Amino acid sequence: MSGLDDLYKEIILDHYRNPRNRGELDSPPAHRTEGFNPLCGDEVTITFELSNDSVSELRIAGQGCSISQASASMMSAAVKGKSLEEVRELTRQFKSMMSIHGEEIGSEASDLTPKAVFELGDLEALRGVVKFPVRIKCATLSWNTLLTGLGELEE
Amino acid sequence: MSGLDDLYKEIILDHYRNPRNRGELDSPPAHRTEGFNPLCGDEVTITFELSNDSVSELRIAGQGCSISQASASMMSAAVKGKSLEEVRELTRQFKSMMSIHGEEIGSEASDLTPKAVFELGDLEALRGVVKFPVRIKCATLSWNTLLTGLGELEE
Amino acid sequence: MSLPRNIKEQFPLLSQVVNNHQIVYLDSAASSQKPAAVIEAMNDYYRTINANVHRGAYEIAAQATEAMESARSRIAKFIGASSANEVVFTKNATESFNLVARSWGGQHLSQGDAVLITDMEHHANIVPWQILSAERGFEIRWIPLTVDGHLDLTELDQLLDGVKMVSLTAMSNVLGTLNPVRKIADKAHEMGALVTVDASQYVPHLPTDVQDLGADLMCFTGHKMCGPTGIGVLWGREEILDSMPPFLGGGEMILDVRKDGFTANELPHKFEAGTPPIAEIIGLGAAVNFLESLGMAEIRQHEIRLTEYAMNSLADRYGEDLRIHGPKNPSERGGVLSIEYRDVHPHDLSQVLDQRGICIRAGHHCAKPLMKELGVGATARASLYVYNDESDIDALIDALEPAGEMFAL
Amino acid sequence: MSLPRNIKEQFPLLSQVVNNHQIVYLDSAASSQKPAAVIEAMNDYYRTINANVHRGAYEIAAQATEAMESARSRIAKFIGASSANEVVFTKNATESFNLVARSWGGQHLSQGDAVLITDMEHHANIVPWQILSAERGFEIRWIPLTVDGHLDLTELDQLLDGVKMVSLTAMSNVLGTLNPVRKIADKAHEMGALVTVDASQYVPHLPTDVQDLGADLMCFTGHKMCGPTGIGVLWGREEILDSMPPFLGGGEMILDVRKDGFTANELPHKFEAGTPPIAEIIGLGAAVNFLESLGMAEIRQHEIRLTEYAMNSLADRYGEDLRIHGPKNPSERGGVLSIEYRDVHPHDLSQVLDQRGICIRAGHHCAKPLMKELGVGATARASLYVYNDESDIDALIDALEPAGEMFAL
Ligand SMILES: Cc1ncc(COP(=O)(O)O)c(C=O)c1O
Ligand SMILES: Cc1ncc(COP(=O)(O)O)c(C=O)c1O
Repeated sequence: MSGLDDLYKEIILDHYRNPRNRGELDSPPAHRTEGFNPLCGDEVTITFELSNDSVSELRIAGQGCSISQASASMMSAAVKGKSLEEVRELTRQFKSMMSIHGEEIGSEASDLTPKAVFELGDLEALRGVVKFPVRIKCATLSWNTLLTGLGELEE
Repeated sequence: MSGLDDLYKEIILDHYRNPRNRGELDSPPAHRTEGFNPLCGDEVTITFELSNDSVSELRIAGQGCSISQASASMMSAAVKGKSLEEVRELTRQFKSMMSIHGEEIGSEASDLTPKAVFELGDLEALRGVVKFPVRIKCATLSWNTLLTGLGELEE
Repeated sequence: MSLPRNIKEQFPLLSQVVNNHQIVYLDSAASSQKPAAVIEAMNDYYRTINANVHRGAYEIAAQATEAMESARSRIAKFIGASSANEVVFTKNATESFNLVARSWGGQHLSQGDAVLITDMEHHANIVPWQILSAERGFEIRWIPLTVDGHLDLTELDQLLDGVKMVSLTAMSNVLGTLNPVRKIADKAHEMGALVTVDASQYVPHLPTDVQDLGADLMCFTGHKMCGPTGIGVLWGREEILDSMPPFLGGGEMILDVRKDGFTANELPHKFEAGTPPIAEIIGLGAAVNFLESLGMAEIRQHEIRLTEYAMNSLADRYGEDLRIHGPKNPSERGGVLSIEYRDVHPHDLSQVLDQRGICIRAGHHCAKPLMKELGVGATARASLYVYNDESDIDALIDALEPAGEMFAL
Repeated sequence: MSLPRNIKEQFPLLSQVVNNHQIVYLDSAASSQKPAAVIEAMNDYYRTINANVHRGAYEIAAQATEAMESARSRIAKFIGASSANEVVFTKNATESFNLVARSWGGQHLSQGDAVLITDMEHHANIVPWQILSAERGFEIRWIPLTVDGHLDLTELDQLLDGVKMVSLTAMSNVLGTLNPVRKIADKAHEMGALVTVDASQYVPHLPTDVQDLGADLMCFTGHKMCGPTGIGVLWGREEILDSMPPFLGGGEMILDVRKDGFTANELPHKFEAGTPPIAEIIGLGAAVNFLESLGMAEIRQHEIRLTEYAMNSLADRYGEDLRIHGPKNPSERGGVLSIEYRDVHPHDLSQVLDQRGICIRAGHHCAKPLMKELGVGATARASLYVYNDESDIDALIDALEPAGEMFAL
């Protein structure tokens, strides 16, 4: 296994120490969605507002390790202002970066060609998490939670 | 493990080939009790009549291996005419002969002194069964079944 | 291609000497022997990465989790599952059936409904339904048998009327019969019923593809397929498993627990409460590797050949004195031979064979309703697997005659 | 008398090197390491007597049965049971709890009744009751905690009102607290309630006598007491187990199966459906032998000493920067140390320690209601067992400081 430097990049620790878009929006009017990581007890609450099919405002609350907090913070910065379709695409890209089991049978990820490619920017720093499989769920918690929240809107 | 001669004594094979007291009495008036050996599918049905607290008549039906059939046949011969108390005592003696786990915790057998000692007679031939622990249940099936039948009368 | 000649050497137990004879193991339908590779895989786990899974951030816990989950993926592939999430680990096939009955049945079955099973089921696919039926009042129906030990499907349409679940064995552990699962499944699906397959005797012996079988749920057990004790599998189509409520509650199967209730975890963990049988899952993964290295098609061919040899040799030698239950044609059955020989009671026969180191099973084989249909209390069953060869059959055949003499009535 | 100096050598895994450091295993509350004797006992089984139990007349099947049943007797003795029939084998403690809830609870609990548990229970002793309560509408009550992590018994009388079952842990897997089980049991019995004890963290670490504890039923798990995965125990007083309906249905647990129903087997088989975890039972028997050879009183003394050393050394080195949850007095607790160190999240702490080969567990430890009471999402837990010594504690202590620096906010 690789050293800790691959995991705890300086930019991750920065987001951990100074989380962006921290807090909760009043809900309603904001939408609200919660996620758990049953492995380690991490919890995240995302509140967000939409306008014109775009994420106009978003806040993150909850508790967790540096990886889950940093990933949530980076996500909040990355999705703000993006259209729902863009958010979904970015999530797909991020999760595919986080995937060790590309070869897993029946995995959907493998046979999808990305519709658009974003610059992952800061998020690239999380690439090292893949080498620590247990932590992947920490990194993807906020993303999955947001996806679930968006999915609920459609029902 | 010992040779087959310890198990299949000639007298056992004789009882197996020529079972005593085979059949069923009409019930009622006779009492009727059934037993299973879940290990091998052996089944026994005992019908018996009591008079003056003694087993005046008894028949055995069912199917099973040579050991269970011979033991049932021997039992039928041994208990006929005996008082209920004598039957219980004989059963205790027989089962104690059949017991490998004298040292088993909480076993009742160990701290009971027999009230009366019978000649086990033909039944002695079954002593060799103890060396084949799986077959002990074959040998005790009819005895346990009779005990259960007597027990039900008391309720 | 056939199986390696020296395959017995890969099974440590087969070099044992019992009662002064090298062991002749003919009881694989009860439990198979284990290749050294399976035993070693578990030892490796205990010696190098033993740790509780899923919740540990440290290296060996991560490795244990990875070893367990990659075994799950291999097992999923082995049976043609479309995702590893469809493979739920239990302690044995029996628990798998109880899970299906309690969780699916508890949700879908009540008075007026029916479950259709067959006259050749193992108790594992009978009693769980009986327990539930006593509580909820649905009917249990039975597909009868033909005289040659096949399912009698002439009344299938009527039998299926009002049935919500058909639960049947793909191969009988007493008769060896291979059932037309796909045909029955197609009919069942047409009538709106689901199909649970008991593959405990099938997965170890034949190439298995859950899609081809037409199954919705399938139960099997590790110890009959070169794997360890203490491990079973429930496979189910993802949307069906997803719709079922949890069975056992506890750790691992939850996303959240509050004082006022809990939120269940995702598949497959939803059905895996408590610390899983980690070493056993890894052992079963190694067993699947072992079987795949032999080739399931080769294993099936080997067993057909050996069954044919056994049936022919027994008939040649004993003629009318000997009867084998179930289908006559080796390609319609597995290598399970329930033998009636003269008047010798199965238990006595097994005892006498044991004197020559020959292990066969005597009893009802956990199929008492079938025993009743066959009109016997027990059968003497010799069953074959990858490590058996003609010499094992020959030993069995030679040992029957003296047993017959001993117990002649 | 103390434990052998070279005890680590008896545990093959402890000689592993992880991330260039000899492993320091401090996660025994999650799962213990296994002595070579336990691994070998299972290997011996697979290599020499592997066969399905109870139903085979042949030699190795008889030996397998004898090995399994003599393990049962040893385990019964180990916990002071009055008969081997009182020892039921399950796959883990979680299954044991589900058995109790479903079988006993299904018979005795309905609207208006209550079950009393505590704020420090493991999910295994929460979720099974929640599942049943959702179906049957009884109440689940919780004994609260004092600030120092003991049970707060001031309202016990009121809490017990209307309670039919008290189900509580003998030792917390998060706080280490040893609970006054006997005192609570006596009160419960006075009020007509039964008592189930979660001894998953107790049996491995302290001399256990079910009579002294005042338990009616008790659950524990093999893998935390030097035994293999895939094996748990339910102990119960014979008349209570006798009165309970079967839990899982299938082979082994029946005396008879007819088309119209079944007759349950006697104890303990009534609760052991399907092929048992034979190798695992034998492995657990070997684990009990191993623990007895060390002496449970010696193990307890060793752990008190080591807990004291750890608590003192941690306090000396880190003072206010470090907090340990639960009782302050080492003789009131087991060797389970849930540590809060500066602002380092448990998951990060565990990751950093792993770089030095130190295994601790970060998470909610399957005790989410307790986490909520403690006001944390997770704790970092170091837990001790027979093979740990001062050097393990020293390694832990040295590794905390750099972690603190790395994650300083
Ligand atoms: C106190 C306590 N109870 C129950 C359990 C459940 O044990 P298992 O996961 O082996 O079923 C555990 C361990 O996980 C425990 O610590
Ligand atoms: C056809 C069939 N189904 C189910 C089972 C049950 O398997 P287990 O005892 O491992 O649960 C068996 C074997 O005993 C079997 O032969």
